[in-house]
Amino acid sequence: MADKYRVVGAVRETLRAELEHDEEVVLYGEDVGRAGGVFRATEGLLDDFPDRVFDTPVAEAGIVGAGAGLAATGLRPVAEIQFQSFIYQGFHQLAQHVARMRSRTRGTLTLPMTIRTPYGGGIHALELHSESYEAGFSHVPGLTVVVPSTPAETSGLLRSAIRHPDPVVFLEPTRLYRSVREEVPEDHEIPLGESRIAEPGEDVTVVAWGSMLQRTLDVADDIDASVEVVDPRTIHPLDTETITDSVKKTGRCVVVHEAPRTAGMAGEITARINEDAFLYLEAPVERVTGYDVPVPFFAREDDYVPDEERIAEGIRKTVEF
Amino acid sequence: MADKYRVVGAVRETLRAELEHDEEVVLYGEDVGRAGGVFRATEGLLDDFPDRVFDTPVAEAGIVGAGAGLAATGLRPVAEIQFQSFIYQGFHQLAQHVARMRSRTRGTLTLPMTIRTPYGGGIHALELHSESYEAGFSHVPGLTVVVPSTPAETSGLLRSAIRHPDPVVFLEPTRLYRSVREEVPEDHEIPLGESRIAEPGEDVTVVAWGSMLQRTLDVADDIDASVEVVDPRTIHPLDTETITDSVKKTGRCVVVHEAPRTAGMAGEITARINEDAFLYLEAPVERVTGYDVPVPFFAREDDYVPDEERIAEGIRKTVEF
Amino acid sequence: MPRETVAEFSVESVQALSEDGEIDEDLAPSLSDDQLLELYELMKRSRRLDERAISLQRRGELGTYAPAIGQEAAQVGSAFAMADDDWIVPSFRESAALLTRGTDPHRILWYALGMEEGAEIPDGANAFPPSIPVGSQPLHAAGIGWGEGIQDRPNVAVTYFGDGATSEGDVYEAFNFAGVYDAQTVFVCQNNRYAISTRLADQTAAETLAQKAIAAGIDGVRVDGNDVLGVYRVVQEALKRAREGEPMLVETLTYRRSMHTTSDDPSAYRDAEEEEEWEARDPIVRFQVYLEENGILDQERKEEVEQRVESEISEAIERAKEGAADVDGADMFRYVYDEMPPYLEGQLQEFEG
Amino acid sequence: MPRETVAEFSVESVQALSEDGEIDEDLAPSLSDDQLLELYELMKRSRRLDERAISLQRRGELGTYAPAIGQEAAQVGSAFAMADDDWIVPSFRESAALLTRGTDPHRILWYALGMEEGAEIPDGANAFPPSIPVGSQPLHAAGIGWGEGIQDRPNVAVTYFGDGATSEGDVYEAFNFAGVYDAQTVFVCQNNRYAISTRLADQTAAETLAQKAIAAGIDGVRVDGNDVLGVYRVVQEALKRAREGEPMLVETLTYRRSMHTTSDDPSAYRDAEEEEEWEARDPIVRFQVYLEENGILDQERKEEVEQRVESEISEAIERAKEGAADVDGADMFRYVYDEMPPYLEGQLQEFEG
Ligand SMILES: Cc1ncc(C[n+]2csc(CCOP(=O)(O)OP(=O)(O)O)c2C)c(N)n1
Ligand SMILES: Cc1ncc(C[n+]2csc(CCOP(=O)(O)OP(=O)(O)O)c2C)c(N)n1
Ligand SMILES: [Mg+2]
Ligand SMILES: [Mg+2]
Repeated sequence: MADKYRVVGAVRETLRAELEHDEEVVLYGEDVGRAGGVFRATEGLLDDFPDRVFDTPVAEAGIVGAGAGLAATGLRPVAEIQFQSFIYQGFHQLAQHVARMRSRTRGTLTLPMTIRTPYGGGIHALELHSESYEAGFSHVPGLTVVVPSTPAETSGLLRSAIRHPDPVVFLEPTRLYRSVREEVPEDHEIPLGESRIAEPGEDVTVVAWGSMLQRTLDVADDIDASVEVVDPRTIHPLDTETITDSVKKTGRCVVVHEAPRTAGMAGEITARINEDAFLYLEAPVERVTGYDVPVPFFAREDDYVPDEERIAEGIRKTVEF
Repeated sequence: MADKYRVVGAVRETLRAELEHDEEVVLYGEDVGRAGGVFRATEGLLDDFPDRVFDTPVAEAGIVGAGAGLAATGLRPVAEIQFQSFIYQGFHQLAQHVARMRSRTRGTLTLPMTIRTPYGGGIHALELHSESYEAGFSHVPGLTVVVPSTPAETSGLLRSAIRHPDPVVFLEPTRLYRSVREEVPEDHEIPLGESRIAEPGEDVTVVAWGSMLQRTLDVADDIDASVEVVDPRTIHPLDTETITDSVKKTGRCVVVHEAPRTAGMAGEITARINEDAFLYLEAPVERVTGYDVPVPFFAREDDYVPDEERIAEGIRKTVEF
Repeated sequence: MPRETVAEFSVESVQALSEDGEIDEDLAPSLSDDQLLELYELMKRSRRLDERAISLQRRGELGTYAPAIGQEAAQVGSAFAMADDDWIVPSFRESAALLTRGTDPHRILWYALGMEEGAEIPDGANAFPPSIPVGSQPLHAAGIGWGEGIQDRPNVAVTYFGDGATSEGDVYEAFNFAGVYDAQTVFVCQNNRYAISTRLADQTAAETLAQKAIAAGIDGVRVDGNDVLGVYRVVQEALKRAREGEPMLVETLTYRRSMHTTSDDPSAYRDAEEEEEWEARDPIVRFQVYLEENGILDQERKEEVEQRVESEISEAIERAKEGAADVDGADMFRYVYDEMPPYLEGQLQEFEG
Repeated sequence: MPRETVAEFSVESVQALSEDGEIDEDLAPSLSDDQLLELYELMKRSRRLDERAISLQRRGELGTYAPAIGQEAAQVGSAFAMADDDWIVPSFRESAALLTRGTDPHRILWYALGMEEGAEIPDGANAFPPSIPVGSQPLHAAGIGWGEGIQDRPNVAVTYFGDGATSEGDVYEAFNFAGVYDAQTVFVCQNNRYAISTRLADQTAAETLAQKAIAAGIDGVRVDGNDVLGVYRVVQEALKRAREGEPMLVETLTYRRSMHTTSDDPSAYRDAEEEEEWEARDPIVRFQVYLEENGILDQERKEEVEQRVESEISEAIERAKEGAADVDGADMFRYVYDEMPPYLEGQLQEFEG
């Protein structure tokens, strides 16, 4: 599949390839079968793999919890939760079991499962369809939390997630599903736990992921400063070094995310920089994030999500400090 | 009740006083009635208020969700969740409804309810009886998260929580339930959203709450440095100013908590200090926290929870930086 | 007692108005002609609101909208049976029920315009806003019905949810709480055969949804959900019992005639034949036949209703658009807490600056 | 069809061995004398382990422990019916079931000593570790039973949970998933009448717990949980059906004779009279009477069993204590992920440094 896909196509073709590659892979979730997913990310897969693609009842604790059972029998379950906020219905299964089955049993029972879900704002959807809780998931030891940002990255990371020996929460930025097409290499794996430099630069490091990454790159192109953009890709466990190495070079850092600021990942990244690169810091780490309010209904959503202006402002403030 | 109580007694007597003070207060939760709570924090209350104290089925989503209904009818529900991790069973009700009913309805439907729960380690209890997820709750805008640290503080904060017009998650440090008695003033309210200086000092600020506070105070007594100890009391929304004012004075800060480090409140506090007191910082903010592992079963629990030695080490490191 | 039966249960199904508009005299509710016409007009109003909303959405003037088309009898019939101070705890598809409870249609449109203004609870109204998380709101209704009982008030909470929702653990917990606390709650399940694309057979192995009540030791009954009089009758009875502390589940068997929401394309998962079958069973048509055949509705009256409905909805659309022009982003900071904490105040300044 | 019955259900209750030890020939399972004696010894072993564990805890040599005293028949009878490769998915009170499945008793003690070593899954065993969150594990069993079916293997998942657990939405979701996917799962509910202090009447308005299956369209049956032969018989049938893709709920009606856990004092919420009543109905006594009256168990054999059990448990205690001495705190870092991430490696160094 060196073909061109949008993110949603990259998801679909990677799922298809993994279903082909490994007959232990099973796909399940609400409306993933006959309807092909509410975003069409699983379109056609039930037809092609009728015994390994399942529509489920509307029950997210069930989806997460049953996944633990499926995984224990030797399958590699890939669940879809229709929107990120509805993982909350199964948060207990995730935190009490999925995240810690390995540690609880000293490695004698492991759960290689992937939970895919659209996350973040941007498509003017209904209430609770636009949340970003990556920090909350990252605060649960044992979970691996991944956020891709382009079609090729989506494919490479999703493949690695499915093949990963431990449970992965795979957050697909809704806003990106139907944005640009790009070439998606076949059978490509991107190792989990490794950040990438999305754009090299000298003056300031900006850490951004998911749908905030492209915005950041756009701003970086236009702004009057040399910006190094780091895409963590795996939010947890976070590859600290790539970030701190960059900050050691630039001396300045901005972290961008959609999630509310308080207890968000920007705080964590600030703290890690503070710990590992304190003496290199020439300005406070700036957080450009969602505000500490519930994501408003969509008429006010654009006021909530960081836009180019806020990102640029954050960069400017940091560079000029 | 200017009497002396342990924390568990302070909880009980404050609940009793509030049941007396306001007939809209109702108490409910698993085993809070006939058994008087697994920690005896509600002992005798069913006898005294037979129409307003309820044993519930074992169903935490039910407890949280039904609480929203109770509150809407004009009652002031005070729920007990038997251990903090079991709030996870109702996390969706908390995040999707309780936290945001006010904002969703532009203030036309509000939910004055309190969810009390023992949290943190220290009593060698079973798996999942020792977690600390205050950061995860604080990352949900609309929730107020409170952690008391002494009997008198418990009483004053719990009273304010019950009288508060918005939902409060009230985390009672399990380790403290049966520690020292102290005088608990009657009908005392401690405003939510205000930190306190638990001990004034000059060289370094240490922020600590819950059961980590006393440990920190003990270390502060012994250590060869003048330590200012700040107890945030309300973890969210956090009173940043008291902390940053202190750091502006001392130039150094250590944050102590039991929760895992990544995406914990210490990161958030570090970021706020970085934002508001960057130029005053003479050393990196140090995080003395639980490790990024599931709280182990109790044979290894003491290896997990920060002890005096680790706190002292953190302070020393920061002072000597 | 080597092997003995220790408990027996059955589920009844009720229909007052047959598919071709014949009334069963024993089950006919006692409603005046004016009330019958009111039911009719409410269903028409809801239908028209939905139709207009869909076309607004198609023109890009509205966000995602979940129509109640085909479910008007289930919603209007049940909501019409409620007393003024009873609580309504809706899901996201309850335009017909909300209109019946007196919600201004422009508010429903505000909600679909992504405005919290559309989720405001009018002063004095006993209502919850629409609930997006499937199956989450019945617990609120269980809590309300329990709380009303604690306070010795007669109000009942009526909550709406779908067939898909019955798979969520919360719904079962709600039934169970209601059973334990004798909650003054009526659970109205609209079994419209689909949860987005998922058919009932993939949702549960249970033959009926009414039988889900048995798990909680409360009563469940099924009613033809396209029969507005049957629904009214059954819910009226359920309300009476709920007021006495006997919660009840009412399964209304109906059909979602339209798309799940305007983001959905049902042709991906069901065929036109099925849809046509249900067009013939439309609840408004059935009731209209009854009204006409019994001389309650004539051509003149029909036109009058249609005109009134049309102008009401048009006005509502105007009003909704006007309100939408005033949306102030800064509001998102104003209603998070009773008092805005200093930290948030700082963010508001950041936002405004 | 103005008002008609559309579905009917009933719950049966089974008892093979009456309270005074009389067997019902039709229901007696076909077990050899050796197997009957094995059942007996397993129950005795579990009882003794529990007793010793409680006294160890009282001396401060063990952490919180949840005894199965009074529930041995429910656990041993059900686990004994399982095939070797069937899965056990326990709650936290399943010492008797685990011993029946061959778990070494010192592992159960390790678990109560707060050691993850006690939650290890032995190589090749189809088992989940104890589950502390009430009602959470039946979903795992539904997933296993579904997964075994997907892979065309005959193995069944048997999961244990209590009466209190049935109030958790997860348990209902598990039934419902099992029904939808024809999961090879048997749900064993031990209705021991209490959830800590909470009596069944405060837990649910349902008359039986078996009827909770009806909500999911799967079958439920009740069995006298103090009758080891009845339990065996009923679960054997359930397993057979589950192997064919018919999941089933079995309610075993029993009594928690001891404290909830060693942290609990039941005198706060129930009276001695009730406890005495159930002492008389002890499942081991009942079975022993049967074995003795049928010449299967004599005094000599009884003493032999008691001695063997005693020495096994004593050895297990020794072994558990030895293992406990070796606990290495650094292990907490080693099993979080397959590969330790650099950040965590740093924390391990911090810990060790
Ligand atoms: C907890 C949760 N999970 C998933 C969704 C996505 N979703 C929205 S509506 C729907 C189907 C609901 O079906 P049903 O309960 O039958 O109601 P209907 O739409 O037919 O009125 C789903 C899965 C959601 N909103 N909330
Ligand atoms: C989700 C959850 N909520 C609460 C608890 C605390 N708790 C432990 S056991 C128990 C009662 C369980 O009762 P039951 O299911 O009848 O099992 P039994 O203890 O009688 O075996 C409770 C409430 C828990 N462990 N998990
Ligand atoms: Mg439906
Ligand atoms: Mg029990």
